[in-house]
Amino acid sequence: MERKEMAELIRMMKRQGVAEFTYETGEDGSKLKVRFEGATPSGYMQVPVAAQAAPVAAAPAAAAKPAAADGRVIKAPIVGTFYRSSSPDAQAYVNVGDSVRKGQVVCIVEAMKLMNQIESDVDGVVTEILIENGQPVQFGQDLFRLAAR
Amino acid sequence: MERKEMAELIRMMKRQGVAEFTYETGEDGSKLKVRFEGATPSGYMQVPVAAQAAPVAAAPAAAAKPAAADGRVIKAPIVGTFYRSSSPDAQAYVNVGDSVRKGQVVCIVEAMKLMNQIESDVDGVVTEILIENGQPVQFGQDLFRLAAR
Amino acid sequence: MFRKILIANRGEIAMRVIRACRELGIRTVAVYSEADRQATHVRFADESVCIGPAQARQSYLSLPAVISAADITRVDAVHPGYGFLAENATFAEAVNAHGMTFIGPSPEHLRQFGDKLSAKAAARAAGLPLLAGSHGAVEVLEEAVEVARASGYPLMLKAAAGGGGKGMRVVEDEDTLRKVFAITSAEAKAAFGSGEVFLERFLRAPRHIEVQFAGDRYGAAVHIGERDCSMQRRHQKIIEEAPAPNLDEGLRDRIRAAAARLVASTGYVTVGTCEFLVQGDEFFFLEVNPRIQVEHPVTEMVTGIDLVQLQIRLAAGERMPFTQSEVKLDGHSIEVRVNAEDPWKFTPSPGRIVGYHAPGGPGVRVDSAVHEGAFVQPYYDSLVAKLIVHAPDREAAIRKLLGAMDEYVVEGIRTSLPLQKLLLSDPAFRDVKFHTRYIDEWLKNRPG
Amino acid sequence: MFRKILIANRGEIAMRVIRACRELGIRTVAVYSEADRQATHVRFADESVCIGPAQARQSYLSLPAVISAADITRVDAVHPGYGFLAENATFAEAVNAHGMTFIGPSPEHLRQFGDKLSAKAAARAAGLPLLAGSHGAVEVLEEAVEVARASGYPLMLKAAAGGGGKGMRVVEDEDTLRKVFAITSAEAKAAFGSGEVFLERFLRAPRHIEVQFAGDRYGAAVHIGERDCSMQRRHQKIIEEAPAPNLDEGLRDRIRAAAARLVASTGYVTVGTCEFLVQGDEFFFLEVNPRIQVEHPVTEMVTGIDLVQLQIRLAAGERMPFTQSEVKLDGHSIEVRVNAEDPWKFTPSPGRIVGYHAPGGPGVRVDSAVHEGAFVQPYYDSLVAKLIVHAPDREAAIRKLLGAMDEYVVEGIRTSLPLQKLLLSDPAFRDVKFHTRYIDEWLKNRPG
Repeated sequence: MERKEMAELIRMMKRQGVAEFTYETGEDGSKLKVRFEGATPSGYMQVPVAAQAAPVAAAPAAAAKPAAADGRVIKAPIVGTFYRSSSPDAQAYVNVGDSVRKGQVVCIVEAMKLMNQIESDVDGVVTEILIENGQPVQFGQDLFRLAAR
Repeated sequence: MERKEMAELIRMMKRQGVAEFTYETGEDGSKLKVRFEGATPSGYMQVPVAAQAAPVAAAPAAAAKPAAADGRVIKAPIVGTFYRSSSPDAQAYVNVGDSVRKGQVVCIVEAMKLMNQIESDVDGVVTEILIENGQPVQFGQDLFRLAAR
Repeated sequence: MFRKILIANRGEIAMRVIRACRELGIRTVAVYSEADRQATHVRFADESVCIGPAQARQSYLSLPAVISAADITRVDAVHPGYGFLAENATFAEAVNAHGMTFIGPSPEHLRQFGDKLSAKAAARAAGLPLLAGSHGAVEVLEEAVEVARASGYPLMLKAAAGGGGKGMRVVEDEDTLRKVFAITSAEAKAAFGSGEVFLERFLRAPRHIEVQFAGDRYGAAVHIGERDCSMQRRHQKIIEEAPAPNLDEGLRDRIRAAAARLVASTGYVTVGTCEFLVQGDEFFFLEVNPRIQVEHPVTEMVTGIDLVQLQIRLAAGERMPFTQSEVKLDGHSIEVRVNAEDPWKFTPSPGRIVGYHAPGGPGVRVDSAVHEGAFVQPYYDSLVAKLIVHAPDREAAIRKLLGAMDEYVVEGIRTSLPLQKLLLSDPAFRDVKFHTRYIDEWLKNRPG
Repeated sequence: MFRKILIANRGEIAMRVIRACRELGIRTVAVYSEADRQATHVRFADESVCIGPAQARQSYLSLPAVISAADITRVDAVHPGYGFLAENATFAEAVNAHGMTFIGPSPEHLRQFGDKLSAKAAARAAGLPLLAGSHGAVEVLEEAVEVARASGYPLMLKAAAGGGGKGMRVVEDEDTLRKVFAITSAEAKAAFGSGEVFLERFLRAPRHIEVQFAGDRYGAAVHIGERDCSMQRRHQKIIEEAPAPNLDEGLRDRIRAAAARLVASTGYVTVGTCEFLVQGDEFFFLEVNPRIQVEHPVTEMVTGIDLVQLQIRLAAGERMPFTQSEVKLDGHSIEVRVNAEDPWKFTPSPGRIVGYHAPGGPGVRVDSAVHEGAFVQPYYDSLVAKLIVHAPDREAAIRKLLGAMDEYVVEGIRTSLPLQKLLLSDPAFRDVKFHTRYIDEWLKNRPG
């Protein structure tokens, strides 16, 4: 990544109200990690599009209604690539049979090369993982099926 | 009317199986009356398009069904100009209040300058004449409303 | 110019004439059968008259009904469209006899070109090449055998009064000729009322190329380019294009000039088409269509000339508005006929259209009389719409047409589009390796 | 050439791009909001991705959503259409940063022409005439008064960051200027984030004439004729035509040449439009639209050039496929925008289309993304279709358009068509006696 591109990317993120982000490109193996002043420090990556995902967060719950018959569903709040773990060699956030609490990170959706941690908006037990690791997901697509505990 | 036109008209009528016809034109005041060999002589004008009107004759009865609620209707079996009498100074074939029998001539519809006598296909008493003398009528248009005797 | 025109037709061609009239400032009268009360052409004409029941014989084909409708609406001209009464000389005469103008050639020209033998005589007189053969009725078998010996086999034995591919039989040798001669004549008599037959050279893989032409009352006679309509299923054109692709330029010029010569020598007025068969570097007069044709839009797209407006102007006695050298062709145009029929079995598929999306965008033209909710009647022609594209070249036109066909959604009835999509992608079509029997052979050899 | 393109838009322009791509052999990816799941552009693209909820801010305007959709579908270029992200330099940069091509000018050109003052600076550098005025931000009142004295009244006081008719105020004399200067600046700051204002000469009855242009990476810079878009309601174009009627030929040439000069001097690549105000024999640079415009079809109809295909080719690095002298205009074209709105109150009219019949026939083009049963969303632009006609001359084009509008049936929602029908029949339109404020004045004086 060129210096100019990098600078522009940072300016854009700043404008978007991003607190922290990580950028890796396979092209030249470069990796960029930035945290903006005033952002809450944390031991793990932030959800950089939180500001955009936030108003959408309510959607899965509402949209899940039709699927309510056979359990709750966690939907993708953004479009991107689905990952079950924070990195290729890390453990999956959740597996079938795991209990999940509202607010718990269940997967990553990579969008614009940013790793967005997706939090569950319901409590329950994971009964099915509806998509393969590394596959593209659309906005509103079903990711996990859950049953009430 | 020119000789050539006249000849062609006659040839055409022959081909159409016309028995007898009267042709008048306001243009030059000419009048043409022809009866073909083998045609039934009669004291009044034939219905020249009888061959065409015949298969249609059943239609008014069928089409009249929707109007059946408020009586029977005689519809125009051909498109043309509606006349209540055989000539401007003749009496009207029927008036409101008259009894009409199936097969009785109720009006003329002039088509292709031929005077087509229209016969009623029902019995009844004329309750309403739905169109003014000399006005154009379309195929299937309501002409007379009748009540059962 | 006319003040008001009655359109003695229905469907897309009635809409086409309405559009032309509107642009010429002429009022329109639609006629319709009882089945067509809700039809599109009725909705968009200025006036309309119901002329009879659904059966065409008693409505659109009824001479008294149509003439009476014209009488009561006081029009000053009648446009017959194509089909129905368009080539009926008696109808044209009746229109004229009632003081109105028939928008088409004279009754004499309709008769001249309505009969295969007199049409051929006119073509021969104008110096157009004809297929070798009897050039007239053959009365007896021995005369036929003699003609055949002079022309060579294979030959086509044809009913003089036939048409549309009916009343024709290929004869490969003298034995066969001796066997079928009497039968063919008897069949012709039964089917067309005349037992007259004639013989002509049979071409195994000809292309159908037709030239659009026009003439005025003052002797102008021009051609307006040619169309290739070789893509036929059982003699029914289903894909048409202009100009004819891969045609030797010298041959193209000779074919065009031949058509213009025929117009000039016969004094034909209004628009028409001269059809030819082309094989190798030879071309042969086939017939004249003395009316507007279904496939006229492809010519309009490449020339920018509105043929229906031109037809009306010429019928009204105007002079030809352009000279031969002003007719310029630009780009390539292809039309597919959207027929309401099973694309493989070719059985008609009338019914209600429950889903409809017509393609659009640049270079895409749709001539139709349908819409969502429209009912495709079982009584009439199965042609419900024509999809026409125009692009800078033939390859681009094929791509545009394939895209537009993908966008063309017609639900509730079956259409011919799936067949045409396959044909447009067929290498023989793309490489112009087709002829008038190509589709029939292709269908026969199709797996499944 | 690109293999696959993502179309970051919806509606008729998404369909337009799909059609262009199909003809270029490029696969397409549609993006859509949850509300647009059933939309036409989704049905006809090769692939599609849901990118967010109905609100445009979270879907079509969401930079991360669109870029991610492009990433997961592995496209090699993004077409932004018009509106949404089309002029967003940051978006263009992000597209480029992700290794894809933004189908439009460079981010630098988007910035240069996105800002009124830098756009004017570029125009001045290319020798284009500008309206007299401050030619840059005026900081304080006294400076404004001085500029005004030099330019003369009436003047327009404008927010530098404004647009689409917003942030503008006409100033008739110095007293008024003194009264409104501070307010306008404060309003501009509140509305657009920047309080910068500038002054320029105010034209009472100008025509809006814009020149379509194109540039390639190798220095080619051509104009593709002009359009007249003076028929505006509150600065929104509703009828557009090409070429501009009743324009002095010398003036026409100067305006066209000016636009081409601007392209050459800025090194602009792909297609764009240079907008001018024209009054009497003077013309003045207004702004550049660095994208494809809603009204591009009228130029396509008279030149035969597919502007969207051209845009894609130039973005892919191809050379300009024609020279300036090869750009030829033929006939006249007019477009009306079919907006889903009350034709008199201009309130949006979203909802389900329950009856639909689009016009057809020769010279009629419909660019739309609707059909019977389609739902016109309340979330987005009210433009549902564009009706474009092409005819040999302006009179014929008006007649054709009026006829086509009569055929255009849209039931279930209200459309702007009744207003446009009246305007097309208005003598001022027919006689080209209109200007950019004509419709607003006409509406004000309309009885009832």
